[in-house]
Amino acid sequence: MIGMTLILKKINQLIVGLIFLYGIYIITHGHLTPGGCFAVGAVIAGAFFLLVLAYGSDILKLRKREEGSSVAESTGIFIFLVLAFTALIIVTRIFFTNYLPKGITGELISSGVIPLYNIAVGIEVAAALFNTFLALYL
Amino acid sequence: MNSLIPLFIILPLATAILIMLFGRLAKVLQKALPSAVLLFLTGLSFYFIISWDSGIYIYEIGGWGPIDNIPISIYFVLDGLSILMLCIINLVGFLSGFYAISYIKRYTGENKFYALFCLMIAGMNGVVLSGDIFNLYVYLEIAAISSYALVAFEVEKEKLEASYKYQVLGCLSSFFILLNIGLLYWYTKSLNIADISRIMEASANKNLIIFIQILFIAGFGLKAALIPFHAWLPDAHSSAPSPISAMLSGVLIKAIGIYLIIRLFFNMFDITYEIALLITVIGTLSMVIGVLLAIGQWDMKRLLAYHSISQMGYVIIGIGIGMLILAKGGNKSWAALSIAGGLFHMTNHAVFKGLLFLNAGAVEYTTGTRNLKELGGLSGSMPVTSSTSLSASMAISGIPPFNGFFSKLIIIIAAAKAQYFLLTFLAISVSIITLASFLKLQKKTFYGKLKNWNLNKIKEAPFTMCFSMIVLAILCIGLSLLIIPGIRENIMIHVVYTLINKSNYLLILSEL
Amino acid sequence: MTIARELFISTFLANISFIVFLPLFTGILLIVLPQRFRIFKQVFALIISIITFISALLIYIAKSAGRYVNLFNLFPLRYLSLSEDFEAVTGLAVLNVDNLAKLIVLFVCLFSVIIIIYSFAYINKANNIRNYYAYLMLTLACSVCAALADNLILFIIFWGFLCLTLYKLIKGYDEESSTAATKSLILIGASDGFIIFGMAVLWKIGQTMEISRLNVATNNFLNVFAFFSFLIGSFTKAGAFPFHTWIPDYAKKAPASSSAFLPASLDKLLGIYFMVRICKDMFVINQWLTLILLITGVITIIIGVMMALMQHNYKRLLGYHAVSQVGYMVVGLGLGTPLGIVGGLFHMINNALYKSGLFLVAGSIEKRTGKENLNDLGGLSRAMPLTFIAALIFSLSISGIPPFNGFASKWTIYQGIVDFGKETGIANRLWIIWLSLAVIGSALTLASFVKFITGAFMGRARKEFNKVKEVSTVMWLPQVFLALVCIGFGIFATNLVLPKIFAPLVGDFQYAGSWNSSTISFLVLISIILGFLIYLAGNIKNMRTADSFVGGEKIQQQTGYSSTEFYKTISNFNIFSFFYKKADNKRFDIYNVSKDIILWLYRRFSTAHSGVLSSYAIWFLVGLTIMLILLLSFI
Amino acid sequence: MTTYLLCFVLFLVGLFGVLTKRNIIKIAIGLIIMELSLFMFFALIGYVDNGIAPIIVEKTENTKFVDPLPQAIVLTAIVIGLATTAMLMAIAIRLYKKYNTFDIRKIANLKG
Repeated sequence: MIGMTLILKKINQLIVGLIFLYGIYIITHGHLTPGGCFAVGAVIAGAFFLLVLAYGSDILKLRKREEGSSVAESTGIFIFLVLAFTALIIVTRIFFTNYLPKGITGELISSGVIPLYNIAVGIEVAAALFNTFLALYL
Repeated sequence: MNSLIPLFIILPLATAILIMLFGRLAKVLQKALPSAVLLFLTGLSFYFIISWDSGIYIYEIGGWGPIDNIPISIYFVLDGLSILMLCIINLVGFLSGFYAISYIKRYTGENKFYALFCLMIAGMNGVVLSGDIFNLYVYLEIAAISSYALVAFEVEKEKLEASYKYQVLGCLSSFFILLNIGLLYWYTKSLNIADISRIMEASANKNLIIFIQILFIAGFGLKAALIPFHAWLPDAHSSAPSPISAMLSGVLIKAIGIYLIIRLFFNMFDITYEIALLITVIGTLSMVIGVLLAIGQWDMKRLLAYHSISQMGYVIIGIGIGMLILAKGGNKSWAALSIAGGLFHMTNHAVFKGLLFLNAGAVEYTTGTRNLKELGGLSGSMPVTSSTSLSASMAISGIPPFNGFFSKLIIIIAAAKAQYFLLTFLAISVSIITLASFLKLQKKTFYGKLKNWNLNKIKEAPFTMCFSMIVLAILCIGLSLLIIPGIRENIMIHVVYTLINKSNYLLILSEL
Repeated sequence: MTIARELFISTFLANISFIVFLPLFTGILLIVLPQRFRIFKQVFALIISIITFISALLIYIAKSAGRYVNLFNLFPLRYLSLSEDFEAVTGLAVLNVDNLAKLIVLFVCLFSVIIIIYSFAYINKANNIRNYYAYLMLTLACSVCAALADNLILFIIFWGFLCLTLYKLIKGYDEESSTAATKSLILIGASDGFIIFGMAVLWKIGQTMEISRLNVATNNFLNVFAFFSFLIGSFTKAGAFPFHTWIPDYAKKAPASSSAFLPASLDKLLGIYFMVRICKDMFVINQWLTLILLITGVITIIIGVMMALMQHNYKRLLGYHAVSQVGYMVVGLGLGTPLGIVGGLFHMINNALYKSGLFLVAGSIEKRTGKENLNDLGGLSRAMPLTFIAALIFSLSISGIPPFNGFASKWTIYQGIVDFGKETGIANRLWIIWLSLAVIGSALTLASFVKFITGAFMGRARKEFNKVKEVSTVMWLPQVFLALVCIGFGIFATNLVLPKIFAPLVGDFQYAGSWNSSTISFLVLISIILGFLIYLAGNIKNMRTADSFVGGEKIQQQTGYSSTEFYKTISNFNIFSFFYKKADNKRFDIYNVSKDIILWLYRRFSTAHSGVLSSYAIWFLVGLTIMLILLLSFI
Repeated sequence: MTTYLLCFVLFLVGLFGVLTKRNIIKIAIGLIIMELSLFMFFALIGYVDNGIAPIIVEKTENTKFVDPLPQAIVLTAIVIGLATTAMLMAIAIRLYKKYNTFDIRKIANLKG
């Protein structure tokens, strides 16, 4: 796929970084504010969509399509599962337990493993959405 | 025992992910891992069924207990019926997965196949274990979506078409199920099956409950391919690769169709005469029309697929008669017999229909066709396939001493005992037509003269395929041991007990 | 030493579970063994069948009738401590060893020994059937167990398995033979379905499942229904009208040893055995049912023999006779009098003897000549004298010529009919009809066997048969043995066989008169004369149609001696030709008729599946809407 | 009540699309409309008059939260819907490549 006009490419360069940053902000505050993993995934995947739409698919330098994103997707779920599984095996013998210290409500480092889950799911959703997009777009 | 329950979902899920991550790097991993994991799970489920003490085990995910007697967590509930289903799913899953090692070599994207396969099993295990109605929907969709993808795995004209139709109809039924979940939540403010049941006992908006029940019958009826919701099944089941057909026909329609009908209508709703009658009528229709559609088919797998509809009819009849007896306040032991017959037939069907699809796969693998008009004379060159296929055919048509005979016998006797003589007569006639159509399959495939193929090409299927077929053939005879009272009471009666005593299932609320 | 022998006999040989389990395990073992041990399999099967026969004989001699034996009780399995789980099983597995069952078991074992000996030479590499001996042993085990079973569920398990061995004992090498195998299995399977239906009804009306305790009055609709369900089962197995159609097809295509074993002997034994159980033990039949039984019996006799007259394939001809003879047994048992039942049972045993003999003869002919049609045969009597003599004896027996056994049993049945006519009832008053039709059937049987004997053995020997020799010893020995038994049963019928073997089955009965009873001799005379008249008429007809002799012509086969041509004239009669044409198109075959109906239904439903997605979605919604309307409006 | 009714109307619109449209993409769109109407239905179930978002806030006497459970359900259902839609579209594109038509009535090789 070829890209679009120069104006779009330039504006894209400006915006995409901000969108990423916004995504990272949401993901870190996922346990404090409305939003969280799924919204983050959508936002970050949207940034990728913009890139691909503006510059064409050549920008990703893929040998096989959806290669990288598919690995990222699997990694996301894998981290999630490992987190849940460590609870079962090591800590409390109960699947999915929140075994880390909860901290004080309202601070950034709080609510145990939930931020970690958020990050994992965020990666997964972003990769999955992007993956789907590539599969249908290319 | 309790902490082992989530393994049924974690392990296949993790396998799917590991295959997607590392499958391309290590080919051995992607082949061996699913079989190994499923073998372990099979062993685990058989350990459960042997060491079963007729209690109900509950697993709270995340350790969240109930607050003010309201169950807020996600629960896995393990009772007799779940264990039976787990055995079926994992056993047939293991054998299909092992079979696939040789079978799926011909295709590209093997790692995706195994990943989807494991995902489907994880979904079905989840459906069976889930104790609340929304998680049940989620797992159901996991299983269904991976089956959509697997049906289209060969990416040819017919396969894509079948997959598309399957998806559209499957989505329709899923939406009705989701709508129902919404209605139930709106009405009871709860998602836990036992909790909903308790709340609905207290209040009585009869019309709404009947509306919900009918939507459930339609929704799960489509997943279970009961007539008139069956139209996707022959397309989808005949288009999938054979190990997947075995899974779809042998397990999937039971785990996400029949099982849920049984679970919800026995344990969540009160059994009413009208609904029981409706279920029995639908079962009868499926049984009769399914077999009439099957008898003239010339595509081997399509014939088998239509028979699935007919056999599901038997299962539903067994269940329905049990419900009718219970609703009329009749003798509970006869109801138990009838339900046990239905469940027994369901178990048997998983074994012999799985085997028949694997046989069809072996025939297609060697000859490259599954058109009965082009086949013939394979019994000499494929002894394992032909003998296992004969035993499965005899089992499905109810010839003693194979397992299908005993389950049909129980259903027929129960139908006569409940004075549904027309039903009894239909069940027997359908059994005879089934016999006729399977003898046609045997005759056209394995007997007669060998058609003009290259004789060197026709040889027995590879080891892994033969192994799965032989194990299932042994089970075809071995499962008839379940009729023996000592064994029957240890397994079947526990299963039925939780079904017909609704209060027993509700006990899980107090155990939380 | 003698004590040890006694102990051995009492614990093993004379043990009822021994003769059930020994062939069963042997059969399973033979299936597991690979194909290349063929000789070993043969010898092993023979040894086991002889041992089984000996123990059956010991059990038969032992005077312990009416004893209930638990299948697992005497078997070494009882030493395994399987506790109360096992006790529950054993309640199901009760065997009833009464005189009738012992007799059936004895003959089942006898026939299996004979057939296995015959198979030594008959089944060779060319027409080998996979696991032939294994399935013979399984058949033996299941037949024995079905005959002994007291519980109907145990009975149906083994009875049902027999149809599978029937299916496996025919070699499906071409389209027609696999069709025949399929048809047999479907018809027999369907009859098993009806038995299950009968069982379900019996269960419903609160009866026990044990045959010896059942005593159901046939006074209401349900009970009669159950009765007919069981009757259909036994009729299909034995091959009575209208469920007989599988027998001729099977006989035509199966190896002769399979036909001799299953449709000719074992299925008759078991089918009629079950019918005796139904009519005598399980149900109390009323006079209308007697009437129906008698009508079915005579129809079977006449239809079977009329169809047999038309056949040119000798195996198929024998198959139709296997149907026709069942009619006599049904008539005999249908009478319900002790004399009738004894006659029926006696005829059953006799029929099994000479009919399996005839199939063995057919197998020998086929083996030596390779021809299947009577038209292609002729003049074998000189080449195969022993086979010819055996065939002659069997033919005379089946046609009811004294002093062979067929005469003895048919006479007993005639006598039974005459006695039956002395009472007042609807069926009783019509006794003359039953009697005359039975006699006519006998005459026609003679006529068709004249065709068989003359067609195959008499006449001018064909050149291509110059090298035909007598069959090997293992093949003629069973034939001759069966022929000797036929003669023995005929000669000693009144002195030994009837009072010693068959009288204990029914208790006391009035045995009227000796052979010289004037009515009976007269009847026999009529049947002989009728048969020969028809035969002679055939010759005259044949002479008439022959070309006139001008001189100098070569001797033609046709002018010399053709036995089969004449029978075409029968089929050209106006009344008959209509029915024969329909029968040729299988219009009367219950199998084909139901097949057509089902395929018609299939086409109707199949057109609805048009492949259009929206119609499928509409079905879903329509189904949903109908359910909603039905339930919400009626509540 | 009107909102519930509108939801139902939307559901029927989607159903109408699925039943009557011939274009495979339009059928998929019909399904998506049905799905969205269900999401709205769930959101309505959870809504409480004058309720606020169910997060931890300063406690006052009359604070009413909306029911958070349907929202969680809807989120999950959206993910599932996304998977279904993606699957449906992927198959639809492939179908078009194989058959060169979008008309579902012409894509009817499997019958009988």
